[in-house]
Amino acid sequence: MPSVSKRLATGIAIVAFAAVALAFPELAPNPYILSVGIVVLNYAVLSTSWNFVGGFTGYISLGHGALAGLGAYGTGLLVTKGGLPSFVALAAGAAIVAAIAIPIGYAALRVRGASFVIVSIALVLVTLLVFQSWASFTGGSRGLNVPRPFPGMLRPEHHRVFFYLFLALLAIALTVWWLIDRSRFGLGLKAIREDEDKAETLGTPTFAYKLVVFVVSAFFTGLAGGLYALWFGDLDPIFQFSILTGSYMVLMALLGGVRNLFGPLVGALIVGSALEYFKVEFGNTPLHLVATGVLLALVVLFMPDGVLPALGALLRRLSPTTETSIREVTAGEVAAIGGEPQHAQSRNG
Amino acid sequence: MPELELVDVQAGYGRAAPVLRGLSVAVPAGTIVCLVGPNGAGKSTVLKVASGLLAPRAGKILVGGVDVAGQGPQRMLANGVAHVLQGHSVFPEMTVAENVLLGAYTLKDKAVVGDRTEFVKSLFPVVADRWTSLAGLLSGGQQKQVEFARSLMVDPKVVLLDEPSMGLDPKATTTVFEQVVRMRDAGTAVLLVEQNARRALETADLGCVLDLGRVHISGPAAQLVADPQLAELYLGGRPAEPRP
Amino acid sequence: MRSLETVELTKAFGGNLVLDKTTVSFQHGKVNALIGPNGSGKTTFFNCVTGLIRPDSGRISYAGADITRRSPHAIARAGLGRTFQLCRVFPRMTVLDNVLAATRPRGVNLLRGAGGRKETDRARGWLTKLGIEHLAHAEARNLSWGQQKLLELAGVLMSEPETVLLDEPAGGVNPALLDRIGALVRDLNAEGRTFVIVEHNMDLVMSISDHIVVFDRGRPIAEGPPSLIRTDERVLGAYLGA
Amino acid sequence: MPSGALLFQSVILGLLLGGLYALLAAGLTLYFGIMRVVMIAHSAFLILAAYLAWWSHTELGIDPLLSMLVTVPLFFGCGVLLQRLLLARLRAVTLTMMSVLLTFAIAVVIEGLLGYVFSGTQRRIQLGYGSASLELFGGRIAVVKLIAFGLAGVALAALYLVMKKTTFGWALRATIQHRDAAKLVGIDTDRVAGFGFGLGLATAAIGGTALSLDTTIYPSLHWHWIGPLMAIIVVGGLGSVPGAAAAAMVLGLAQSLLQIELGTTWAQTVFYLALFLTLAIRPQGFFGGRLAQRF
Amino acid sequence: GDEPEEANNDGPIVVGISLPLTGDFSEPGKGVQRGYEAWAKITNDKGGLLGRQIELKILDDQSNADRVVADYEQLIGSDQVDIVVGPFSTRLVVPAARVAQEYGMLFVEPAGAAKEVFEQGFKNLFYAAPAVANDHYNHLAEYLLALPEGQKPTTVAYAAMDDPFAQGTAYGLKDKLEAAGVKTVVNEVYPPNTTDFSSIAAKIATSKADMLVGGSQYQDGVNLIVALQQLNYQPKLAAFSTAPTSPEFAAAIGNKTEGILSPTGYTQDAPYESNKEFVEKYTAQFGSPPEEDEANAYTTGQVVAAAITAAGCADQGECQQKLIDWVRTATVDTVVGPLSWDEAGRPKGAHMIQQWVGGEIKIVLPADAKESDLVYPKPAW
Ligand SMILES: Nc1ncnc2c1ncn2[C@@H]1O[C@H](COP(=O)(O)OP(=O)(O)OP(=O)(O)O)[C@@H](O)[C@H]1O
Ligand SMILES: Nc1ncnc2c1ncn2[C@@H]1O[C@H](COP(=O)(O)OP(=O)(O)OP(=O)(O)O)[C@@H](O)[C@H]1O
Ligand SMILES: CC(C)C[C@H](N)C(=O)O
Ligand SMILES: [Mg+2]
Ligand SMILES: [Mg+2]
Repeated sequence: MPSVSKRLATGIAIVAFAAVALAFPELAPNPYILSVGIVVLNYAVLSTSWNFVGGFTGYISLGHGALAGLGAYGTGLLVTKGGLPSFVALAAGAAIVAAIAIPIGYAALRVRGASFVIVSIALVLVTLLVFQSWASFTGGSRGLNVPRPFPGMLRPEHHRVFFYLFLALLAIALTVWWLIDRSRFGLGLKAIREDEDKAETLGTPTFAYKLVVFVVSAFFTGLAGGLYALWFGDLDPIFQFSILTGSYMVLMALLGGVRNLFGPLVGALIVGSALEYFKVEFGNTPLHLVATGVLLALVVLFMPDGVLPALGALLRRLSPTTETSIREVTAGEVAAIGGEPQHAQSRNG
Repeated sequence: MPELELVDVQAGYGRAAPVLRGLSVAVPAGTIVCLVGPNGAGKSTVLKVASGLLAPRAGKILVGGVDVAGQGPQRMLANGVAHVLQGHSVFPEMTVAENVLLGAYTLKDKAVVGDRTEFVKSLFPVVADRWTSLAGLLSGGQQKQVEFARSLMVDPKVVLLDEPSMGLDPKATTTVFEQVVRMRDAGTAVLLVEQNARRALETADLGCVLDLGRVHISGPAAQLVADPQLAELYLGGRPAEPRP
Repeated sequence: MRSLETVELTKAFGGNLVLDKTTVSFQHGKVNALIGPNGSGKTTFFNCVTGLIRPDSGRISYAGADITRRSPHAIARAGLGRTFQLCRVFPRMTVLDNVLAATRPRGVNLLRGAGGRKETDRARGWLTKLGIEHLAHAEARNLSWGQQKLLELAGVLMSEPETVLLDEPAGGVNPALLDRIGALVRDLNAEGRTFVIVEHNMDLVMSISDHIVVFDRGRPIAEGPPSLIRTDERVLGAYLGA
Repeated sequence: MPSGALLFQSVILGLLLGGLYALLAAGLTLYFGIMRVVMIAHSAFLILAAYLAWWSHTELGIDPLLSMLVTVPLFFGCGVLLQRLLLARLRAVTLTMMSVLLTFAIAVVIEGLLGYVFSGTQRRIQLGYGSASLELFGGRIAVVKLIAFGLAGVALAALYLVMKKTTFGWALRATIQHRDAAKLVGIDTDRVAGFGFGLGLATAAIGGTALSLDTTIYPSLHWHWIGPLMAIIVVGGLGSVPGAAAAAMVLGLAQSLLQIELGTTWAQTVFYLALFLTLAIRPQGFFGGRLAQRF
Repeated sequence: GDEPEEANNDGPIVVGISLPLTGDFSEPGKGVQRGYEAWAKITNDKGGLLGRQIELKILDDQSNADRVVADYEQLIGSDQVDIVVGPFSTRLVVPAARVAQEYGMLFVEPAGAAKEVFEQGFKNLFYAAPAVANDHYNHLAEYLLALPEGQKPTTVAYAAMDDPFAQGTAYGLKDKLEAAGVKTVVNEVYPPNTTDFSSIAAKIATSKADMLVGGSQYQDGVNLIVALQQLNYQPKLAAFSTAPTSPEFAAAIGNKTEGILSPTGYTQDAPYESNKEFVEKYTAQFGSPPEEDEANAYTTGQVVAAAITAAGCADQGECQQKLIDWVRTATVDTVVGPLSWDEAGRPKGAHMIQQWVGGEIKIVLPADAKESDLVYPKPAW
């Protein structure tokens, strides 16, 4: 039960973020900064989508990169080969990814923990192989070029449009996550995260729950991938189906805090900007990899629950009022309470 | 001088409020001290502190008169303090054999290990019968038996037993209590935590009732069993009727 | 009327025959106990009944319906709730959420908000009855052994199963509380709940159960009211010990 | 229909490759099956060792095999430190999950540093005997591949003996399965866990050297290896060294034979097919090993 | 403020480039970098262009198509460079060219040889080298098909990286030979990140093909050759794209280079006078004579320079269109000879064929440019 002050704080934060986000295209000094903004938003959508599975069920997937890649290629191929209008293709592409996610989830969600991680990694590598080898259909290592949805539009304008598109997508993803989070469905998913067998014996159809949420996650991931394809235009299997993509999603979600609605977003803002910064900073060296790695390691070691929870804990330590909501009672008191609950209520002071 | 003595021990977990608030117990050699108390009173915590699994925040832990507070489990074992955990602490993916023999990890003398192995096999049939199967696949009670057997592989000066009879069937329970008595008679200092409180107190020499991390009352075990208030709050319903 | 019954239920692990053509039945609306030596197959029996492990052969039926190959959640929804011998709580949820997670949403309710006022009060009610209400906001993994045992009991009661299977509910629980748990079981039974209790604490078993089944090596060797069981030769030999 | 000569040659290559896979997978099995750590960085260390071998050959002109005299102890040390300083800090409950991310981070750092120091350029050791080969019933066995195979065999055997026959092996398994209980029987859990990790990395040093004899290396090459290796240890049954070895041999052979019909890329998918099949049919793996779903 | 301030016009001309300095293409990438640097230095020593100095702004894209786009985005959008020129290799050139196009910038590039480059409908792209990938082997094809029946190779094995350029070269030759009835016995495609060539080699070796054609960039070529040596395969003729012209090539395959063929757009002893200057000043600057990649970059610079001088401007905005229009119709004298382009930006020249003869790589085709006779069949490796 979040305290009033906490609610207020969150509210303000949301409004502030929304305002800045909406104004960003105007504030951005040049198209490049705007494009960076788009990349960061894309990360935010991706890691939020990832968090449907990772956050609720605790299944860590390093393979969501593959789903994004499928979304991208799906959209791209539907436009180039299927001749669909760009945004119809986007929707269709995401739908297809969701459909594909059903068998994938059916196979992968049967195993837990590390085995699942391995399967998810395998998913990326296998899709990479397929899209590299099946050149006749996918264009192989030469990549696939996705025609512009707004032909002739100059680049800065093009960026502005897509910035708002990504923003909208983010909003939708967050809303859905929030809905599930507060729902009984969500509670069931969290139970799975804690102890799957136990949840099962309490009557939760765990497999169905996992599968549903996995498909939802895949759908949003696919959308993000597809939108990226429309924006970026050039798809290359090596980068579409890379473990790094999936790992960035995990990193961001973890950094922000997987149990928080805005965790992945916060993570994306930090990591995304960091990545860009490292790129500019050590442009000519692979040190940006080192920096990323170190960042991830630090998070895992010192903030395993993420930034937001860490902040929360800090606040709680500063304000002793909320300290130990756990009363201590002797056997005597327990015995006394035992009979009539109403005492118990009155004792809650 | 008691073999094991805790003096004004304060202890707790992480940053949370203390669980033990200035608790003192003494366990003389050749004595069974029985620790009873409600769930969450801090009994297991006492044992963890005594065996070095949990460092006390304050207070003394004397083994043979020497303050060993803050030493880790390994040093404690070297000091002659052995601890059998509550719940289930077998090595699930190792065979019963490996589990039992690991009990003698610190023993170098092959002959001794051999004898002890035979002894525990004879005590607990399941150990002998399931010698080569993975401990994790045994039933709850069988696992407890294996654990207890493991603890019998060494003979320490002080034994800390955390509810050794939990989940055991009556026969095994009897065996366990017999062994506890045997240890005592062999001069070992035994600190016994039990929720099977009456039976435990009947076996023990001294009793000690713990509540909210403090000693509520302590004294000769027999005396505590007889106490009606204790019965109501800590030992359960009717005072013990002598069993057939 | 028969509530839970098995016919020739068989389960072997490797060479080790754990349930051997077990044919037993537990009485509806009664407090049944299932006792037997360590390793006699009680927990395995529960695992088979609740669908956590598949029996090799044999049939399980509940309230007339065959539930042999159903999935655990389906069985739970059919009205069988259980606890675990080695407690299984949701470690990183608060005690209160642990209990709330046991409420069983259906259909559209799935997307409705969790933990409504009514539910929360019911949950606290159970915690109070079991003497751990003061821990409502503690994380479950920080509870002591016995406290976790009690929490698990609260969970299964919250889910209001028609039949409750308890695997050693007394293990590690303070005797003073046991009397209360005993009374609680009796009350719930009076309200019409059926119980099947696996327990080694004979005082408890004998004082609360109407019907006792005794297992040995995966076979029922005796059935009947406490009075009979207490004096049954085979039971004394195999389990209680003279 | 491929010619007999081609089939035979492919079988030879497959077995040689399988041997290398076996060694590399063995290390992973150790961390994963026994220590519950998903060591994504294993193949990164592999590449690191390969680079060190390459470097000592090109810069110091010594035979890559000799570099093991340094790299093996060095990696053992690294392993101990890694475990003691980093992995030891992870909460036991979330160990498996978090170790994925932590070791992933390590892998990326190594990749980055390799790129920084040696640049992204592909490197290859130029050995006098690099293109030498022996004739065997018309088939050809490259000397370097044979050496790699030998190394793998020896290292595997050694590892197996240590784990199964020494008290260290016992202590390690005990430590992982119930740390407190292990402490209470007198095991120095920190030291043991550290050594366990060191052992794993030592195999990476040997594997890397073997690798460097006959392939090009570049910093991001480890991604190319981790996938098949992961698949192998699952198919082999997590935690079973012999299982991993067997699976490696079978899959290596399969890959090499499939390449005849399918070509290099499609052939690699055999690993993932095997992986998915295993999890569908026998999650605990085909060659012993248990409880795959559990951790 | 997107439009450049007036100050720009007498400050240096900033030329923005993204290059694969790390990753798959790092070797040739660095070559291209040297070429650009040589061009900037040589031009500046002669007083720069329009009285302005040339200043290179080089970013590293790690051979990564995503990064290359971000880089040009940054160069044009953020750093406001006046001119952009291309990276190395078709795979990066295509996305890069699109960014330039959408900012309306001229895009001359040193290494986008594959036909795909010219099928994207770019209006701003020009490939600054003599010929597109598919024509690289034209002279070799003519030579082989002219051989008397007995000698003409009858079976050929092809192995090409799945890369537009590498495949382009190999398949250009394949089409011509197959058309003339030369049998293809092996045709393998491998992804760029392949390191283990033993199974491909096994196929080629057991096929006993007379001739081997490798569509390679660099390392893949080396690896394939070593793998073939391990299997003791001895073809009558072996040709590889780009790899053999690389400085490290000989050592990498144990100096068993004798007779290996490779197409090239450039030779140090080319007669064009700008080339003499280039070779000598480059050698002075870097200590060793330039190879093809360096030359391609230098050529690119020459083309841009010519355009700037002709158009009399060099900054973003409408000037770029002037530059494009000029290049479209121009013929520019470069170190690889006079270059002109069709509407898609294709150069209209042809490549030469080089061969390792007596430990050196020499032009052997076409006859009029040859420095030595083609050795056929090739000696064992
Ligand atoms: N790991 C832990 N972190 C935080 N608090 C803990 C932890 N373990 C136990 N506690 C708290 O410390 C108190 C004492 O725990 P302890 O296990 O010593 O009780 P106990 O007397 O052994 O109870 P039981 O009879 O149920 O075993 C309990 O209130 C429990 O909530
Ligand atoms: N997963 C398993 N694999 C192999 N054997 C098993 C497995 N589970 C249980 N067993 C064996 O089945 C037998 C019965 O175990 P079970 O847990 O049912 O006994 P129990 O009656 O519950 O005993 P307890 O009173 O100690 O809980 C034991 O011998 C045990 O070793
Ligand atoms: C001739 C080469 C410089 C061409 C370049 N390798 C390409 O991929 O197009
Ligand atoms: Mg306890
Ligand atoms: Mg049991």
